[in-house]
Amino acid sequence: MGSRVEILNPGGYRSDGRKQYELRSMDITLGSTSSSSSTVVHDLQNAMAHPHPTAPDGRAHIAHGLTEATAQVFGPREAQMRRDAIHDRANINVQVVMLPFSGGASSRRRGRGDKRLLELAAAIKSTFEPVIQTGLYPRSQIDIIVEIHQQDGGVLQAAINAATLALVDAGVALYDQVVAVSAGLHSTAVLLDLTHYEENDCPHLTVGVMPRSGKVTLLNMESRLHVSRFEHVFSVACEAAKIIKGEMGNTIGQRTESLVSAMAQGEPTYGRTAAADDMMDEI
Amino acid sequence: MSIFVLPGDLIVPGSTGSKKLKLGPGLVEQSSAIVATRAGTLHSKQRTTFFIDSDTQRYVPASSDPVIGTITARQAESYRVDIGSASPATLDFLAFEGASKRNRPSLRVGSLVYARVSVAQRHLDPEIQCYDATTGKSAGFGELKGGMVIKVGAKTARSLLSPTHFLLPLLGAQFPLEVATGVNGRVWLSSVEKAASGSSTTSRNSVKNTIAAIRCVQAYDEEGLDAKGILALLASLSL
Amino acid sequence: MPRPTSPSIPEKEFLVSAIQQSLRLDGRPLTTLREPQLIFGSELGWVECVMGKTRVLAAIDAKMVKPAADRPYEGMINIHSEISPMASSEYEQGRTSDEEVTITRMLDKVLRRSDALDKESLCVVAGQRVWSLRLTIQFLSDGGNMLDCACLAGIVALRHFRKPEVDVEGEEVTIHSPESRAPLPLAIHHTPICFTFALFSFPTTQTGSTAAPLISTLPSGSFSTHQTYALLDPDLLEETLAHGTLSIALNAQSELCVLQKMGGVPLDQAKVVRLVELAVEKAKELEIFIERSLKEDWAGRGLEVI
Amino acid sequence: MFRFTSSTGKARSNPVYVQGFDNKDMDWDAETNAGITAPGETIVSSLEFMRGHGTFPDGDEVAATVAGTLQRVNKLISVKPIRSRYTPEIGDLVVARIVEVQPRRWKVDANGRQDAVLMLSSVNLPGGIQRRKLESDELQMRTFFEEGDLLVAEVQAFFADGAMSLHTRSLRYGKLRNGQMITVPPILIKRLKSHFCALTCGVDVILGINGYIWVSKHVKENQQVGEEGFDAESVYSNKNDYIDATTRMAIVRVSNIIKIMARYYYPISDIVLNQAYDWIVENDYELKDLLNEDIGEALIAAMSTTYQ
Repeated sequence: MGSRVEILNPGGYRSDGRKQYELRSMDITLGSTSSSSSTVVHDLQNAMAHPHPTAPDGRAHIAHGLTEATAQVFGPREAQMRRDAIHDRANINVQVVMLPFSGGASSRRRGRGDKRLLELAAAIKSTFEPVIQTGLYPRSQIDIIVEIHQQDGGVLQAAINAATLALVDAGVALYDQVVAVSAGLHSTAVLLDLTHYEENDCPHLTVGVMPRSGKVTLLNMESRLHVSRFEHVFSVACEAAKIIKGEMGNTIGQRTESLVSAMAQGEPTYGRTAAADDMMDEI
Repeated sequence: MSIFVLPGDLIVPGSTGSKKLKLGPGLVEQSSAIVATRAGTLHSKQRTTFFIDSDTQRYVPASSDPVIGTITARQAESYRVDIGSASPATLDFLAFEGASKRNRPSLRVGSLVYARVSVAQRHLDPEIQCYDATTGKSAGFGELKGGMVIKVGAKTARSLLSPTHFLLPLLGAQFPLEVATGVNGRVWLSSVEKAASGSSTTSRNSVKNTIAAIRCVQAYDEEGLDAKGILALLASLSL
Repeated sequence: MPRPTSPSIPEKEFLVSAIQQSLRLDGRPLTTLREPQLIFGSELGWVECVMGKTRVLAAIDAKMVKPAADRPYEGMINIHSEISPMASSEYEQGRTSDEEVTITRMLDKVLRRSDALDKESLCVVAGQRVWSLRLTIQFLSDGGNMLDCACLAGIVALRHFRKPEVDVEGEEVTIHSPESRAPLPLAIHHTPICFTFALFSFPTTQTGSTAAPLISTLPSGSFSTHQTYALLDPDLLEETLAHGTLSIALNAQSELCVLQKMGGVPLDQAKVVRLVELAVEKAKELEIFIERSLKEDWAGRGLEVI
Repeated sequence: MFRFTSSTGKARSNPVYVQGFDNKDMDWDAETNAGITAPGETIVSSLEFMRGHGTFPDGDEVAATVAGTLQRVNKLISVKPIRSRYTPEIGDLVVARIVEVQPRRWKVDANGRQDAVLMLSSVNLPGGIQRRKLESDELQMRTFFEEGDLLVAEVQAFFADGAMSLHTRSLRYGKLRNGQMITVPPILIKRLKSHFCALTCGVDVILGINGYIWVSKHVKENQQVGEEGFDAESVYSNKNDYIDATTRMAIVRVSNIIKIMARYYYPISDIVLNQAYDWIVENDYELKDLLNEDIGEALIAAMSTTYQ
């Protein structure tokens, strides 16, 4: 194995220049980027092929450092297979796709039946089932499609955050959001938001927190960690989730703000201020 | 006289004189010989009717069997009920005491019902009803509210149904207990104590008693405990 | 076969009121395992684990193969765990059910990825001949929580298995039969054991009031006012109606190997930590039980030739 | 779409600083934008408010379930989501597409949470309103509507599980021809007196409240349904009439305008469409140029200024 690159150098910096508790930079894009997608021209064969509109109801793209995930939400809409429709609530199904070029261990086969992806999809589904107000949409179906574009550690974290943002963008009623973050341990130092390199060498866990009640809805650890260390890493991760919640909250708030002001332009009663202008070219 | 027979065994009836033999479940006549089609113990009543009592799990509906079923779906005119048979049974909206077009029964998907098999032909979906057709009264049939239902073997279910069996009176002496037994191997037990406050909530000891009753029935079903064994089990439970 | 019907309303209500009074159908306290029973076969590395009505069989066989190019010093272990309709009519042959995905992944993490088995000890001739173990898990009957039962059967099978002794002279590799040389145990670093809790959550307002307890199988709503219960080693009914599960795999040296709470009803941080500590106690007890069972079986074998 | 990086500067900028968990980058905070909500956020801490859509009670607080604007009508608190699927109301005019033909009814996609239902009994039969429903009608339902057909209808009622029941029991409703459909977020469609609009440029537009907009060739008054120039038999014909080039250009121009509006989340109404059309004609932009960004932005800017 090549020369050992230090996870944490004596100066307290990690291999990518971050301090111990620093999160990677987050880049969030809500809504669909392609201009035509929010307006879909219905040509006949397209509609006949699959009657559902091609534009997702909600879309979000999130990047934690180099790890990038995109989530698209279709629905709530008619269940494609009558068998799946549940008489008193919505049926959620989740599909996770790992793009072949996304790097990491995915270069090998990650086909449809790959158990790792099925497990990730099952985790996302059971994470959001108690969070979405499924009772509001009986006999309908909500599809969450998560694509992993790039992998550099924290794949589960990016998938969960992307799914939350896409559901918010789709306007699906949620009791609370779910914010995920990963944390690891290097000898006695707790590290947050690990890269793929750090994940290989340190025991790490991913935590999914519901910010409103502060409760933990998702917890996943696949590496060996002594019980005495666990509590410390676990509590730091839960704290860090608040920061990510802040970032996500910012984006959601600013996005809603810009859409509301865009809508306000059309109303004759409101005058339009210059501020709204530059807000406009942000879209 | 009960001897254990296996499928395919030839049955030679004792001296029955001229009376015609009546063959119950598990026996069939093949070219003037009687052959067993199921493993179990051969029983005979008044030397003329023979049947095989086997401890099957899968229930084959026979008419006028009391059964316990779960409502799985609600259709235009009837409910579909799972009674553990190959195909689900149908329970007509009107098959209740005093039912009419207007006052529909208030059953929901998932409700438990105690009913009687009215139609059970080989090629038809079985039909059940929640009243005794002859008297028109509910005769104990209808929705089973509260309590708990467990699965036991067919033999245990049949023995619980016979009035002379020791188990139910024994349990009844310990605490107030309501029991509904289905030939399809399902037994519903409920020990609702008329708590001092009169409310029929599942108070602490009514849940405890129901669990005790369940464990006794299961012990009898799986280990065949006798009265002494059951009493010993009850004593160990009542801590 | 019609899909197995979901439990009836009385069953749900009864379970809810029983749990709220810390009672279970088989009389166990909320935090007690069903007493596992280990039945060893005549072959070494063949064990059947029985927990209540749940039965899982684990069997190991080994053969000599050429190692993978990128790992010349390491032997291989692969796990076959397909759930057949034998376990329950709910499973179809050939179709991967969700339970099978969870169990297969957990077995992979607990037995393979946790380095419980020292792969390098399986090496015979580096680059040419290594032992390749195949652990087959057969699910005989699903009485709830097949996951824990399968993990226990798997790790005990690994500790029970003996591989033939091998002599290497240059290119010459001779495998000694059990009669001539006593077979050798595998190098097992630690014994990870999996504990699964079924989680239930009811709004606190319900317990006191006379209203029938909340019977929706899937509670949702902000969980700040909910009371949650964790049932260790759930039986079939508890597993079906559970609002979520938490699985903790750790060894007797209280080293966590896998922590898995894949969604479902959320828990407070303190509750998670308490459950982890509870699992540590249980792991120690179970380790003693495994030791004792292996010794008893070994004593009865009389294979010692020396 | 809105692109936000967590901190100023380019993509690889200094990461969010977590030391001590204070976050200096909080340049947008909830207090100053009280009107905006996000799921899971507390709106009101007391229980004396009545709860409307988009909210749920949690302990003694009321929290939002969707991202949107807060609406307070004296005692009633509710949240209007900024983006969501069409939530129907009785009497809404919707454009819809037939998905499936079933015995005595059609399943219809109206951009709702479930497919809507169009009963055979709530459809006008060819040959005018008086015709009684025959047994044979049930057998030849595909002669009326078949999979893929587009129609305009009105929401008549709701089923127990919230699915819409539509009807086309009036002369203005029925099968659509001679045009194309655009889908926009339903929230952009303003509620007008009539959603059948004849634009000055000789194009008819049906603004479905469910976000499906039908842009088609103008039908002269006398040929309109119910007038004497209209033959009742052809009400369900699938044949498009001949459409000359200028009308096609007009239809495409209007469609592109609608697409620009949707992209900039600009509310859509017939007045705005007329003005936008005139503005484009004045600046004689090429048809295809309409879809690139700068012209789109200029159009929206022009529209907003005319409302000053």
